[in-house]
Amino acid sequence: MSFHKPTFAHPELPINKVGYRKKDYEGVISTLCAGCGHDSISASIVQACYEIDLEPHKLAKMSGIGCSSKTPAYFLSNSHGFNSVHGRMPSVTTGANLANKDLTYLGVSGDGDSASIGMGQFVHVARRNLNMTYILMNNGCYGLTKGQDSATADLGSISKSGSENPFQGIDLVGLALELGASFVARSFSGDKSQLVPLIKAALAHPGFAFIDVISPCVTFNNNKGSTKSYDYVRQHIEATSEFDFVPKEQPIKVEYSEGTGKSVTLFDGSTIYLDKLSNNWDPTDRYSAINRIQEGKKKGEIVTGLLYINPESQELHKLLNTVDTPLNKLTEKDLYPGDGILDRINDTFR
Amino acid sequence: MSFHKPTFAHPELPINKVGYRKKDYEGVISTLCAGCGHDSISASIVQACYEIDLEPHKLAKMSGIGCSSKTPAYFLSNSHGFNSVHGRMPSVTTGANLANKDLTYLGVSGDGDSASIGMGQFVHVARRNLNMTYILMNNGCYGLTKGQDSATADLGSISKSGSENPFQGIDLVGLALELGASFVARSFSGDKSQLVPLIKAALAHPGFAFIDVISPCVTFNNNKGSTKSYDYVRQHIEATSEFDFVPKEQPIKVEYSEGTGKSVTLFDGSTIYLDKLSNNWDPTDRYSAINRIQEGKKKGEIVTGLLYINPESQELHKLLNTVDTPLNKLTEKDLYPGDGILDRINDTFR
Amino acid sequence: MPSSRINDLVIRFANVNGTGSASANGLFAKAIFRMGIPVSPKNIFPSNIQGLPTWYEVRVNEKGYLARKDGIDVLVGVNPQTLRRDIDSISSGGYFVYDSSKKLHEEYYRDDVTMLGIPMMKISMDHYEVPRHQQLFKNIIYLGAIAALLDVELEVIKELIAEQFATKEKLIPPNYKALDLGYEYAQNSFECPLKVRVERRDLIGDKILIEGNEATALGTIYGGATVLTWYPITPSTSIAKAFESYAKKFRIDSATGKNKFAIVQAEDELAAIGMVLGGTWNGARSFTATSGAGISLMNEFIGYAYYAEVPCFLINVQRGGPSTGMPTRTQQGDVLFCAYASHGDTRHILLFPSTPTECFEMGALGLDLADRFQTVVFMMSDLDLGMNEHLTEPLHWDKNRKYDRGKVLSAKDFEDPDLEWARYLDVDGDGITYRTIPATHPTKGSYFTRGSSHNEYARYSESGEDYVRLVDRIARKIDTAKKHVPGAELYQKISSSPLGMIFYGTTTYAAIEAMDIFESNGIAIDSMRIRGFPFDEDVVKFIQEHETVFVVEQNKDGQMRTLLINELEINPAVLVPILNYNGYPISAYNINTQIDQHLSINNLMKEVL
Amino acid sequence: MPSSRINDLVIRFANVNGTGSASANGLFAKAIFRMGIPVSPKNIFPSNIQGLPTWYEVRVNEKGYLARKDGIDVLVGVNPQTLRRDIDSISSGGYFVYDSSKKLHEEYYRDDVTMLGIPMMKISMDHYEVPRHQQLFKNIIYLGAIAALLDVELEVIKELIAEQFATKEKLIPPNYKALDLGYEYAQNSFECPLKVRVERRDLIGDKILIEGNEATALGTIYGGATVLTWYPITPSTSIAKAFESYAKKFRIDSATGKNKFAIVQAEDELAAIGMVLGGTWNGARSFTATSGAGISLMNEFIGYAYYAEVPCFLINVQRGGPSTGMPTRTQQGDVLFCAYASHGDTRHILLFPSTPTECFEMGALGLDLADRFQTVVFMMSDLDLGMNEHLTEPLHWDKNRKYDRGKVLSAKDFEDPDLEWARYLDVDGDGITYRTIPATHPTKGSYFTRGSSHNEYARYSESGEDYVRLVDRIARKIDTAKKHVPGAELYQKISSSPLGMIFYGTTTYAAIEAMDIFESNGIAIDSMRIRGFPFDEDVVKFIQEHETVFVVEQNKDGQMRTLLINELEINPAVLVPILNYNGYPISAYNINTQIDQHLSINNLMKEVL
Ligand SMILES: Cc1ncc(C[n+]2csc(CCOP(=O)(O)OP(=O)(O)O)c2C)c(N)n1
Ligand SMILES: Cc1ncc(C[n+]2csc(CCOP(=O)(O)OP(=O)(O)O)c2C)c(N)n1
Ligand code: SF4
Ligand code: SF4
Ligand SMILES: [Mg+2]
Ligand SMILES: [Mg+2]
Repeated sequence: MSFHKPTFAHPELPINKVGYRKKDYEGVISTLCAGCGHDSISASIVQACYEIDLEPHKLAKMSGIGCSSKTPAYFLSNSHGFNSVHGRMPSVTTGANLANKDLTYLGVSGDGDSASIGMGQFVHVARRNLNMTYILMNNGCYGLTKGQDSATADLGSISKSGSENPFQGIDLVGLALELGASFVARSFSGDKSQLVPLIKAALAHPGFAFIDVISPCVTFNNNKGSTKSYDYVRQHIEATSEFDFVPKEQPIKVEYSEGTGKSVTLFDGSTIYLDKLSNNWDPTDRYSAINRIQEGKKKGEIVTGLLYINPESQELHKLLNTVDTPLNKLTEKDLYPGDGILDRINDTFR
Repeated sequence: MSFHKPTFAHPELPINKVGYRKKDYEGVISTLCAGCGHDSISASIVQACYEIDLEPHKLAKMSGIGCSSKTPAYFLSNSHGFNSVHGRMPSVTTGANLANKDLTYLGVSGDGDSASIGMGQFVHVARRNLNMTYILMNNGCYGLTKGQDSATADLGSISKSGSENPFQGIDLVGLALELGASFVARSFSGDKSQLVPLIKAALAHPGFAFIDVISPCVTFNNNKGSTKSYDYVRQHIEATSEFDFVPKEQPIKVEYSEGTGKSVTLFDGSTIYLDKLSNNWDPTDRYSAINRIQEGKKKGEIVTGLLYINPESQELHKLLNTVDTPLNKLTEKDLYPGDGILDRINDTFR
Repeated sequence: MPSSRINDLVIRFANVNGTGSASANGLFAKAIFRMGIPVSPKNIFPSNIQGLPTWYEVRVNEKGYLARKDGIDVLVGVNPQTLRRDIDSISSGGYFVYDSSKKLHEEYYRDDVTMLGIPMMKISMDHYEVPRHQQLFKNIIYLGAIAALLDVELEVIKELIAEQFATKEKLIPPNYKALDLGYEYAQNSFECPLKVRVERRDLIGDKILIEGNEATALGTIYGGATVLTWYPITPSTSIAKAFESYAKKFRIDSATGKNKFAIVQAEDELAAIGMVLGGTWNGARSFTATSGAGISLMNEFIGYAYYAEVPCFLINVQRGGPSTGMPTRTQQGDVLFCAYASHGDTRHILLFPSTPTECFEMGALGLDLADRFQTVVFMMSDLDLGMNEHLTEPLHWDKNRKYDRGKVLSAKDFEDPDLEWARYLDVDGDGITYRTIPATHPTKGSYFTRGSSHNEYARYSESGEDYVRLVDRIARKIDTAKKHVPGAELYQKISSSPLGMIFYGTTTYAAIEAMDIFESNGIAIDSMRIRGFPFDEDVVKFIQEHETVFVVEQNKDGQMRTLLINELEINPAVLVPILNYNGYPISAYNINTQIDQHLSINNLMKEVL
Repeated sequence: MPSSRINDLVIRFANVNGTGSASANGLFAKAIFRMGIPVSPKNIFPSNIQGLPTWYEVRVNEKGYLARKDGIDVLVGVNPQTLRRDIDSISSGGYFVYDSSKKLHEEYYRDDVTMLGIPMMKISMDHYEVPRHQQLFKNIIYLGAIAALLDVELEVIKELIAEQFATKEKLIPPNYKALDLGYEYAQNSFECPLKVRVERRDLIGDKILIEGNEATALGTIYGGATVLTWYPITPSTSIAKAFESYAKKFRIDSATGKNKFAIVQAEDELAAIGMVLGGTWNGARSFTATSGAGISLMNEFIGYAYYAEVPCFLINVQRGGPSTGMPTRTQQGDVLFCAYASHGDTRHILLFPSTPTECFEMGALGLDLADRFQTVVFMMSDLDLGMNEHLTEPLHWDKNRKYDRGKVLSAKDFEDPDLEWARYLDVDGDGITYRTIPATHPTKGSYFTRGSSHNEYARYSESGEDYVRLVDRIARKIDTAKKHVPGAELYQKISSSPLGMIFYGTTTYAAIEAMDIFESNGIAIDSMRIRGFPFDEDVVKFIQEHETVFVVEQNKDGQMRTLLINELEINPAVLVPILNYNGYPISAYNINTQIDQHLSINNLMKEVL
């Protein structure tokens, strides 16, 4: 069941460069629980896509299965969506991307979807540096199947039923860094001011851009003792820097404190500005990121922000050396090997 | 097809504490290619099991699919073996271990088996800290299917057909450390003097003990330009320490250089001695191990040895709080809920 | 004018999920049960956690018919999202009970339905302050009103409430109050009871009201399962949950406080079944429960278990397929897929429970059969059976019953110098060979388990003859199972009609009712319920004794019918499919209509009458 | 005394794998081909890289029969591991050619076989120094000897060697020398040629000798595939290899040197098929190739593609199952599994090539059909077809042929103000609906693809009616495919016998030969070859026109027979299974024997004669 929002648009609402209002980036009304972190992330996605002047139909929304994976229905109604099977969004996105390198691919997944059944595909999509944005809506539990611990649940986190998780949690940020992912970030569904620019930068990044967004499940994992509850996250969050993303062409108006900031220019000319950087951390050095996270963990901090970016990122199509024209645009004319070729081939088998 | 070795035993061959000769730890004649690294690893397994006085029938040999996964047939004929499906050895071993905590579990796998199709199970068996030894026979290629690059093939490694691998290789040692595996080591099939004590220590370790053994494929990946060839590995190998494993009860006769050595005592009283440790590295601190590997990578070194051990390791049965009697020994007497219980249960449904 | 009926009605509650209605609705069904009247509730819920329409439908029937029935007599409509369709769904002459806190728009009125407005929310707000309480007690208020309208004994409901809050006693009075408020409002406002109503009987005996999954879990507990490895998926999840809670009650070692069981939530279904194989191979009774997508993912290991002969008990709580399909609706859609799961020539043992009592029995039996036949045994439950409460015989366990561990050799067996053992040698002629558990004996009995072809000595072999001998023996073994799976149940001593009807699992309730309806119309139909696969001789005989056999099932393609034709070499013309696959449990009416249609088209009616 | 036969023999080379024998053996088969004589080689190899027994069996037959034939006339035995069984396998009156460098033990001698000892290794060591060369040239030496013994034209072999080493010319002379050494040794030592021998003919025409997998890959190249995602598994791997090598030859943009294709070796089969779905959904022709275990693992996605209607072309090169089974042996064991793959009610399109030429055609057609029907299309090849060279018609492509992209709407279509589009609305009545590729139009045409149930507008729906409409329409769509899959091939204009024979894929060679043998014995059997599923009307008609129909296939359970019975509602009594499932290609003799047996048992012989 899905409910459509009334679509009368206020003509006075601001229009972005490609002619769309923010409303045009919305989807159908969410059927998630009131207060679910995932809905806030959807809102940030809407905001980010609107702000970077992305034509909605040039983005493809990909997901797996779970409450989180339902969200693509709740944003960007003018985009095609692919709600695949549990844990396999990365492979479908890989195929889609191979077919058309010109679109923007936005994948969303849950922690069950990515860290359990989907672990293999997560690792390999990172390894291939697929040009996509991968948003993990991380609530430490299986929302849709009613709250079981997921593999990202932290050791010792208390579930709603009162049991303590005996297993070490998997940190997909750490894993992505170890795998050499080219853009790794962490954020919180409740921190739109950080999340929106992160999503913008991720969408612009040419390669695999991973954002682990802690996104509390109000129904099953927002209790006392849970390390993924709103309260806990708010108390332990620690941003690595202030962060802004400026698309190319746009005038730069960011000011940052002398000596503590850094700017990273992306391939397409966009720029990422980081201000008030943590000590001992350089966002373009992945080992410093690993160390920064570890340091945070020892102190009980949830370190957020853009943690690592590889400005030299070579995305999959570069590695495969594919033609500039998207493969799905090639026709008989481009693909037919040519007259006489088959005869010559036949001859090699005589 | 499997060929049985003639089994006449020289009576004068030395017998170990549990009454077996080294021959008793062998298997059928290998059908692998002459010179295959995997055969050397099998030999080290035979040696290690013999030396630690393990009763062969108290060990279970587990594997997936591949040349590497065939090896359990080539050692320990008196042990039960389970040659499962491709990439799923960890789950089968988990089940087997749940059923009987008293056996020793030795899993072998290939890099295709573990780093591609089996990635998810690898990650999760590490996360659960299953009490097993996991030997990766890592040749950077798919031997049995004729030499395709595997996911552990290094970036830029040249295949036999001359093509260059465009993908970043996955380092399962790095991954295991990131996941918090409790025993992580790397070795080389050609270095028996290092490998045998490592296997002995791994078998004694109460928890998940991972040994990445670089094991050249002579037929498909031993060419010039390959970073998994015998030549390349020999040239780039760098041991983190000298290493010895001393089972409990055995008199200690290791001498190590003052100040550069370390000994780690395991739960069962066995001791691991490390001598001539690399700088800036403490084998009981996993972040120092991560850093040590990184440092090595920058210098083009293949860092080997016991890289990390958690002496506080809590294996899965501890986390699950299972009874001391193996579950497969429990009978009706232990499991029947008791007279009248079912009537009471029925009553709750009235 | 509504016709007057006692203990024969269908009531449906239309709610929004996540609003606490489930508990109030459950009280209603349980109250009917306690009044000694057969009752059959069905939950119709969305694949969602909060805010979407959900229905709870209860059939009350003193004849004991438990099938879902078409036609709603009373609809309690408290979900504005579905008002239109809820009102439309009421049978002519029925009742619509609604929240009149806000005025109902005129367009919703129906002339042929009695509209009973109760200002539920208003009453609740007048008496409770916390918004969450207002929401919750509204449900109890309508329950009170329904009690008045249908003559449900208030004392019974109160007793249930008291039991429910036994450990939170202070919640009892406000609940009582809400109940009374609703009751009184209805008494004061309408002529109570309505013409359709209930009345105490003594028809329940020692029966219980229990969900299939709960009973299944208990079956595996009594059957001696010690290892459960699983991955969450609706509608099988509650088996794992129930197993865990019973294990925590009855399987803790009193001396040490340690667990005589191990439960692992696996990373996915491939791992879950892999763990089962490892567990049973190593001699612990292990099982998993899943549905739909999980079965698809387990296919590689299913073929392995078949071919390498590793015991594997697999519970499939079927839901609407294909693909994610209708995850919260019921179907019997995986019958064919499970029977022949995995690539290559395979055949698997299937069990078909049709009541929670059978879920209990087959939950234990499945573990025995897996061990005995060293192969995959599927228990084919479904969402309707697994997740709804059913009136069923109490669970029974013979305390002297031993687990059948099958042909397992012990160290002692190996002391016999005459023992000539080979893992895959058929010494008994039944296709079942002797296995050993790891560590049985220091030097004898070890072998290599593999999914590649092998000879009797478990050695790898590429010989065509070895292969043929192996697969033929396994086929023989599965044939042997015919005599060990639960036999078909016949509903008559001897066949007496040219017409027969075959059904299984949750089509049973409706089929039995349909059979009675036919009988009351003077048409005799012989009936048989299938309980296991491979089919036993009775199934063959039953089909042979009838000209036309209707096969009633809840899938689109008549999968059981295919299985019958293929396995028993039956002429398809004999077997007429009677199908329902919209995700709702089949009704007797549906069966009757379809059979009628077939009979009249084929002019068989005459002949039979 | 050996009987004298020209161009009608079976020769088998018994080697050790990894010793370079494959190349020498291949030269033999190719030389026969070049001499204008029909030839059919079969590789019988182990699941291993080096050191185990491997056989290469070549049938030479001027009547053009290409099936494997029982009975070996000449055995070239150079593998000491298998000496005993190799010698035992020779037909009485046949020849054993062996390496007499070491004396053959007397126990190996057979009176009814001519033993031809050639000191191959000795000759080689006398003339070559490097051990590896001694090993390799030994193979060429026995090839030379065989040429003398069987009268194979030496010039033809030399020509082939010259072509093979065109770019490494200095290897030609030593090879020639080895060939001559063997040839001369045989000439000098034995009476050459033997009574079984070959002789130049002109029976090949423009046919080619090619492996099925090579042709399949070419089919997908010509069919316009741009995305290949796969995971290595025998015997499908060589499809990916061939696709890559042809793509690198014919699909490089000449201006930029960039690739007009993308090949990804996926992390496993689940990912491989997921990528295919993503690729086709996004409008690029994509496919994957796998076998056995891969199909099992792909089941979840197969159901998804069926239900969400995403095109998916999947090539299954079947091998011996179940489980890992016999990975280097051939079978047609996945027919039933593929037809109904995945949980829930499903049905998939299958293509059955029986020659490399058809592999080529169906390799292209499969891509068309997947796009047209927006569903899964399986091409059911097998190891025998895929990995052995077959004599077959040359590959042909109509240069004006357009890809059938199916019902895909363009931006222009959306400019039409009358267009009322819904993704899953059946406007044409054929069950096929119109789809859009992402980014088609800024504001129109977007939709949500999902495996959960949905309505015509691709919106999530839990309505039973929506569900039923959807699955019924998909079933209708698959029915429509009957007319689009390749029709059955009939081997006679009109049915003229009460007996019929149905076969498909690689049973074809043997079945045709068997049919001829029956005919020469005065028994007429009508024949039909199935090329596609769902079955077309011809299949129904053929079965109806015969009293008894033999269904010849290479699996244990008669899977195609099951499919015929189930889909066409055929009385099973009509269809008699003729099976072979030991992993070796079926022979005509085997078919004849089984049919004879059936006929004599059933006293049908009389009737037919
Ligand atoms: C193969 C398969 N197994 C199990 C399920 C059941 N299932 C649906 S959602 C889900 C977990 C979702 O958890 P997560 O990805 O964390 O998403 P959340 O709901 O927490 O956002 C599971 C196990 C499924 N759909 N498919
Ligand atoms: C599901 C499945 N897919 C593919 C295969 C084919 N296969 C057999 S071994 C193998 C790879 C083996 O590589 P690795 O694990 O590295 O072992 P190695 O042979 O190199 O020791 C593959 C892909 C299979 N057996 N099962
Ligand atoms: S169950 Fe949790 S994750 Fe799912 S919608 Fe509700 S709050 Fe969000
Ligand atoms: S192919 Fe490679 S991995 Fe396999 S046995 Fe030979 S050398 Fe070893
Ligand atoms: Mg989650
Ligand atoms: Mg390998």
